[in-house]
Amino acid sequence: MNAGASKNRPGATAPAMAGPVLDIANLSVSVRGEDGEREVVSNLSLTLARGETLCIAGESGSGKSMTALAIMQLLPQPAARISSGKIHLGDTDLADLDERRMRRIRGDRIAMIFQEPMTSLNPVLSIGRQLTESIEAHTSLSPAEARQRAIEALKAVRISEAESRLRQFPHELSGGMRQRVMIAMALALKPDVLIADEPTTALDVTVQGEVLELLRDLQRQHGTSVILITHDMGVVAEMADRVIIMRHGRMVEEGTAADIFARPRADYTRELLAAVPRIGSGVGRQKSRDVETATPANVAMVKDLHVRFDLRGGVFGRVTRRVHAVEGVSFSIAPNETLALVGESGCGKSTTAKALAGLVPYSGDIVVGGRNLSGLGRDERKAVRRDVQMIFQDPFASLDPRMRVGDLVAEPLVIHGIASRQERSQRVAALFERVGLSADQMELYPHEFSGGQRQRVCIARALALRPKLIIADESVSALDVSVQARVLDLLKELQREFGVAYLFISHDMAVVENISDRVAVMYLGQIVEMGTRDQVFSNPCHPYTRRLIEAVPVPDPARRRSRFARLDQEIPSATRRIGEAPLKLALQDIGNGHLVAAGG
Amino acid sequence: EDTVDPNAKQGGEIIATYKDDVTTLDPAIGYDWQNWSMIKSLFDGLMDYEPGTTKLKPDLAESYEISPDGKTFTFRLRHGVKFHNGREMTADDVKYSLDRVTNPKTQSPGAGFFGSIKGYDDVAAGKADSLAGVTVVDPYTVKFELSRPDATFLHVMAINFSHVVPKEEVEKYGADFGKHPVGTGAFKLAEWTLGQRIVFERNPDYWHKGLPHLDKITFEVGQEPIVALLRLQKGEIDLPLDGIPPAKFQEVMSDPEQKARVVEGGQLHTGYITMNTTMAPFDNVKVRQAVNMAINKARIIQIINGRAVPANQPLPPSMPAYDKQYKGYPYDVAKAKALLAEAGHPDGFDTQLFAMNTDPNPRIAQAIQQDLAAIGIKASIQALAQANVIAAGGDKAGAPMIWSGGMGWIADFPDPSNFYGPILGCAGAVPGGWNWSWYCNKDLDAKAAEADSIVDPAKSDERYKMWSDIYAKIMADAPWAPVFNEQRFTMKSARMGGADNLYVDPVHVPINYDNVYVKDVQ
Amino acid sequence: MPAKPRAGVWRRLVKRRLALLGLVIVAIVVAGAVLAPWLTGYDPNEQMFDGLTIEGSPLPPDAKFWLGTDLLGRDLLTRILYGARTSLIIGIVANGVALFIGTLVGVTAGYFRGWIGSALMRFTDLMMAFPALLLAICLAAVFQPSLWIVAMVIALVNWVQTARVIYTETSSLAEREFIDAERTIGAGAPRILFRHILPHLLPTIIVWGTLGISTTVLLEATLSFLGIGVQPPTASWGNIIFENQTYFQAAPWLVFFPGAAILALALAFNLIGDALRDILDPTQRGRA
Amino acid sequence: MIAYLGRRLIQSALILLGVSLITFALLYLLPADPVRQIAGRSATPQTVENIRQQLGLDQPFIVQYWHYLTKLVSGDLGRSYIQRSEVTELIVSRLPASLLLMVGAILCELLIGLSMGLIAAVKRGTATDQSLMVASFVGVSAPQFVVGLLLLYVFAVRLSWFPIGGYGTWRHLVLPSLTMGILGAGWYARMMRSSMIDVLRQDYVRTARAKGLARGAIIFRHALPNAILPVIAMIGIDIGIFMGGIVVVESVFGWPGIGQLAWQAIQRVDIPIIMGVTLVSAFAIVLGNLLADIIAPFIDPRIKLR
Ligand SMILES: Nc1ncnc2c1ncn2[C@@H]1O[C@H](COP(=O)(O)OP(=O)(O)OP(=O)(O)O)[C@@H](O)[C@H]1O
Ligand SMILES: Nc1ncnc2c1ncn2[C@@H]1O[C@H](COP(=O)(O)OP(=O)(O)OP(=O)(O)O)[C@@H](O)[C@H]1O
Ligand SMILES: [Mg+2]
Ligand SMILES: [Mg+2]
Repeated sequence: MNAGASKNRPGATAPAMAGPVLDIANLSVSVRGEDGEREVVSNLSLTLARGETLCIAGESGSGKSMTALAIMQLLPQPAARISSGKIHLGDTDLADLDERRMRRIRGDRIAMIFQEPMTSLNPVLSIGRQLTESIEAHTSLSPAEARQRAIEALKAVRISEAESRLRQFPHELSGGMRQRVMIAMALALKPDVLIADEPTTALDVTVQGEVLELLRDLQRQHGTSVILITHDMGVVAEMADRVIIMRHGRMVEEGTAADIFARPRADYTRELLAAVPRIGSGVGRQKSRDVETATPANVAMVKDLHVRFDLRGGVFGRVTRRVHAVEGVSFSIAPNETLALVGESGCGKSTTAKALAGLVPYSGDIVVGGRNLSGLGRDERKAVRRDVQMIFQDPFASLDPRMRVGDLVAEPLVIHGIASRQERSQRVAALFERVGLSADQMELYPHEFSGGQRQRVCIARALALRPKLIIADESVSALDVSVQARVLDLLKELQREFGVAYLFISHDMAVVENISDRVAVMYLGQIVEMGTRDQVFSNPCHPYTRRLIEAVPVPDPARRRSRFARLDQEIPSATRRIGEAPLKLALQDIGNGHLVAAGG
Repeated sequence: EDTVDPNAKQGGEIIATYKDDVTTLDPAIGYDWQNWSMIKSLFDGLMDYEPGTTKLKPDLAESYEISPDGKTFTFRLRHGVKFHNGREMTADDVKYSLDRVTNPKTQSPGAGFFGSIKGYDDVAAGKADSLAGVTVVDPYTVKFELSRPDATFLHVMAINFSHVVPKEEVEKYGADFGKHPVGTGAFKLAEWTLGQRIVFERNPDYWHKGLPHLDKITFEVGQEPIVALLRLQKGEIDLPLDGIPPAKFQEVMSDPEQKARVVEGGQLHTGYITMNTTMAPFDNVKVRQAVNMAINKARIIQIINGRAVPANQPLPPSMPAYDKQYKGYPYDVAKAKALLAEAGHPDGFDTQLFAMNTDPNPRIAQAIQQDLAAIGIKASIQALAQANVIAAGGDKAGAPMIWSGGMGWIADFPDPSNFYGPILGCAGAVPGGWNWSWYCNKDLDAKAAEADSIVDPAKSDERYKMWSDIYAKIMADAPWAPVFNEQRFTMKSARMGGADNLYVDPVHVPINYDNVYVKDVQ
Repeated sequence: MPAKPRAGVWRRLVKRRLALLGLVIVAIVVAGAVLAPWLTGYDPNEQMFDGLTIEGSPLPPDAKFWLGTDLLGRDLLTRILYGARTSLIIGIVANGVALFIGTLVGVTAGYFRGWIGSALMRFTDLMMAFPALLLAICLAAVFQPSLWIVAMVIALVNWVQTARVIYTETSSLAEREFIDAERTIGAGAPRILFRHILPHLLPTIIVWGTLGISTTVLLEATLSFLGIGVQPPTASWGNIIFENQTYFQAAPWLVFFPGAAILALALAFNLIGDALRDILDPTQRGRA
Repeated sequence: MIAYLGRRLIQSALILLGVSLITFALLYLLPADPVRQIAGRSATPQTVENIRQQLGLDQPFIVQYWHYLTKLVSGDLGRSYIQRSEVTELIVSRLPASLLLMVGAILCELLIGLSMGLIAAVKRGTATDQSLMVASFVGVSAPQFVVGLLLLYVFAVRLSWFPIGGYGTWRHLVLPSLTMGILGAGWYARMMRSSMIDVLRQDYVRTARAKGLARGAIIFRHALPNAILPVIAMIGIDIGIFMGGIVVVESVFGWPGIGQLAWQAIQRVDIPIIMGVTLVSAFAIVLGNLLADIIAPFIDPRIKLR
């Protein structure tokens, strides 16, 4: 315990302690699939020193998780197995330990945190139960002592009212808190090694900062060695002592964090780093264009948009509560312009988009191409609909898995009765080429594509109708950085070419800075700040905006922060009792159309 | 005073089983196989039969007189007969019981039996509460005046519906009297757990000294016949009262030890096929005769393991007026075909045969179907729940042919007239009636009325002769094809004692509880 | 390249040992039903004189009557073969109708929320609250039973579960993002229902279809057992047992053979249905 | 919770109302005439008419139904046409037997089904798994009356382990419960298996393993409660299936429950009893579903009664 306590951080100094805690030599993991065995981790060797943080980064599917699971001996059975190699924890080789002895090591000497805090905790057991059971499994503490230890662990991860939390269930906690509980669980027994597999990917930026901060703190206190798996180079820069870059199951580069970022040796590493979006390096357009309020030239105008979801209750199923998902949002989008809508999870971004796309009932005005949607008949609305298309977050979920992609892309044309069959397939082929797919891929099904390719299919489909506005709801969030960069480029290109306007929804400030002309920051269903990209990023006026920007980890170890901005409280809920409408924020123009909510 | 079996031992308990739950023990209502003789053991009527026979004898009545015109019956009641509640039964109770059973509010299925009593129509129509024809002369004398001479009246005074009930208990329990029966009978009800068991206890104050022999009878209900038989074989029960299940019959009869415990007897039952005489082609007597000749009765009896005798007339052999000389229609396929051809159906025709859907009736119907097919009649079978068959039969255009099994006629009392009125007379040939062949012969109705006005017991042979003629005439018209008369096979445990005919009592169906006993009591 | 969806379902089905067993059984039953007249020399309804003992007991299996005779002296094998026709017809027709009603109700209620949907689902709940067999008995009593009526009665009783399952699935499908995506390109309800929702329901429908056949065959047998099934002398496996059930001790073959037939057919359809469920489940795709 | 219960109760009442209406209509349409059943074969047309009037069966459908409803509200199910006693009394006297049988059956199917499913899931892919699943298929595919007769023959007649029929001790209960339970056990085994396999794939099971918990703790504490949820929901539905199965099983074993009562009543068009039994069954089904829904949040705290 005192081993790492004295160590200085931050600092990329190599760990001083002799002898690695964990020593992996020539590890190979293979998976049995329909077409035989396939190596997903090949010949991987690494060491982990005491008190060190080792980051494993790399694109999706590169074998990061498999490595972690191999160390834990938790490879998915019976598909995957360690085909060769040794994993030494101290003197024991984990690779050929029997299950019973391994069980004693898991949790006690090596602990692991998983990516999804929502699903990694057992929904039907209380927090207390889940914490104490691992303590009881590995120590001879009495239930009362174990409970005490659990409370300490919760306090250590800075969970308030730790004692009463023991009685709560996972679903009663927010994502960030759940991940903190996971960390508490992992650290309660003070393991030598902590493996964290994408511990913050599922979290909002602000919460991500929290959790990373906490990991660092705890490591400082206990001297635990950490293997941190992530694909976010920002996180790597913030956290790593040493970095391993993986691709296709192989290590392509290893080095200290500073070295990797400053002097990447492998091409792939360079490529990876180049693709990482950075705040302040937005190379999109130099000047933010001036934006007027609603003009007939605007492709879309939203005025005082309200979307509320009724929650029913009571004996007669009357509406008792209401989710005020969108509360009086107004904005307009000019042709050829990109308006970004940012904000934390649940603030109403998607709902706004859906209202615009006609997927949820709303009140207020939506004017597309000069026509107010609410006054139109069915056929007219269908016609107007052509002008607004949408690209969803998850390309896989938004494509009917049972249709060929060619048919999917052609479908909008069919529905709107555009072009003959033959012209259609020509147009679809042209679209495919335009978005960087080959025409013969039209015959394939969505699951036969990679994530980036699928998103291209979605884009092609959205383009089929030549819309004036494309709503991109977290369209690149699910993609790997490199793929993400390529898709963003494609979007920009298409904008130049066709003059489409984008409503670009994202929670990633760095991406937003890259692509947007104007930015609207949403909080609890309302816009708290709106202005050109430069206005918002160089002069964030609303505290919430500021916090969002600050929370983004900077992919540069040299600019590592000693502390992340702390969130003072959980995001309040948009659900309210009937009759308790949320307070309406008034936006003030503080110059050049930079609107900021008063008070904040 | 009739005799009590001198070998009978007093005391002991037995267990008897039934499949169906007992519905009610109210004598004015109960009309089931199960409760018929149970009620007879709980209640008494003015008349009864000698145990095991069809011979009438006075019961609660000590004696009776019939006026020469046959329209007035005077009964002198036995003294000192007590209800189970301790009160003495008097002539008022007799009158009350008859007023009750005929009152429409009682909804008695047997009300119609009392149609010959003066004032019945008024009571039935709800115009009077009391039968004008029944008068209490003194506490021990009751006089009945009839609107017409009725030779069956003494039988009517023996059927359950005329059994005597105490007014105070009826009023106390109201509609639930059937669950709390209080009578004058040999047994009284000790326990009734719905759906499980009914327990009878010996009535120590029974007026007939020396009866009943048993201290207690437990009826367990809800027992499948096959289960009951298995239990009997294991010695768990004494009397499986639904009889030997067909599936087991062979096994039982081939084992001498078991066979020795089986009592066989006749039954006042006839199984027959009705043909709707108002529906073409059965409106043609030749077609009906052809059907009579087409049925292979021996084969059908074989199917039911020989548990019946072939029938050639409506009356069963054990019924007075059964005509032993009558030969009936022979089984003659060729002749039947010829008759059909004569009737204009050389190639037969399509029709329907209704039957109840419980074994063995669908099987018998199929055997009949095959026999009919042999002469070209293609009958499709409608095997339905009892209620639906009855509904079809009571509808003039409902059912061309019905196999009566399961709903067939078991006589209410051993008198030839009982096979006529509702099932062959004009009175039954009405919508909802039981004359399913819709056969209505006014001449025969008149003859029947004439026969039944011969009240004098001395002239009963003459009366029976008239009835035999009536049934012979009916057979000439052939509205029915009588198929068989079921034989009863009652199996009992080895400890059961008493004359065999008690176990196949023609009136106390299925057995006479009052007179049987067990041999293993000290 | 992974296999295209549904291409090769048959091949994958045949590869599974249990499913293959099921297919073989079904094939045997179908063949038996179709070829019945050529497979036996007897008429299913002929009550043979030498088919009973003198005492009227049925004959055990022997060289002449391979599976013995029934209580009327008919050849049991012949009746079972012909009975397969009835059981298959009931299984396929009743189940088909039930499946159709269930799918219709389920899809409509699941896709169109609002009062139509809730009215339909309330009605389904109501039907769920009916004790199924009791309802069947009542229905069978109202309509005089014939093969087709029995099939309809069974269908009327059996559509409910299908409706429930389809409803749940449709409503979750309707929430899927790709349906939203369809709406944004202007697709109308018919298109979404027929082009996008129904194809996704197909595996469920197929699986419920096969599983439902076994339920249906059993229900027909039960109705026949209670004496309200297909009318005699038409043979169905259920009424063969019904007619002979009391003889299960004295003549066990009368219950055993048709019972085994019902069990085998139901088992076969269950095995096929289960295998189909695995094969058609998209989440299972790509797994070993 | 209270509001939820209130709403569910109202819903249930409406469902029962619907059930009563449909059944009443069906019975009204029945070709068989109950009056003829009551009146018996010797009745004169006069008697028949009298009885029809007495029972109000000469009234139009709506009036009859209304009368029935108004009495129903005060808990009066009417009197049996044939038995003449209160339907309530008849049902109450037979309900315990049926409930007992149902409890026995549920125990059987849970005990057999869940353990089979659990073992199969844990031993997934092995020969044990396969044979258990084949066994469950056989259970699902076996007609109840055949199973009943077979059990009766083997265990009661041949081996004399259990009584042949009747009601009273626990030994009487075994075979009928088993007969009813085998069907459900097959379903549950299959459901439990797939549900368990699904749960064993979940992240939280991996977490539990990562904590180094023993196998038993993982299976019974972490996986089982999650896997059992769909099964609980099934029990509610099961009650409906039982209510049907009871008719068959009770008649095979001579069990004095409402199944036999219903069957006899149907044979004789004893409408008040048929109505009563249907309503009681529907009530049991509705109640079963309600209970299943109420129990669910205790097992899975995520579920909110709304
Ligand atoms: N249960 C499994 N069965 C078969 N193949 C698997 C299984 N799990 C993972 N794989 C394969 O193993 C390879 C490595 O996967 P792994 O999960 O380690 O990737 P990763 O680097 O963690 O990616 P991500 O960033 O998306 O989590 C991938 O090609 C994946 O398809
Ligand atoms: N159909 C619905 N019924 C009830 N509440 C809903 C519904 N859809 C969304 N909400 C609620 O509305 C609020 C806004 O949701 P929305 O999806 O717009 O958030 P978001 O900003 O897109 O978040 P994320 O980044 O997680 O996608 C949330 O509180 C959400 O729970
Ligand atoms: Mg991973
Ligand atoms: Mg969103």
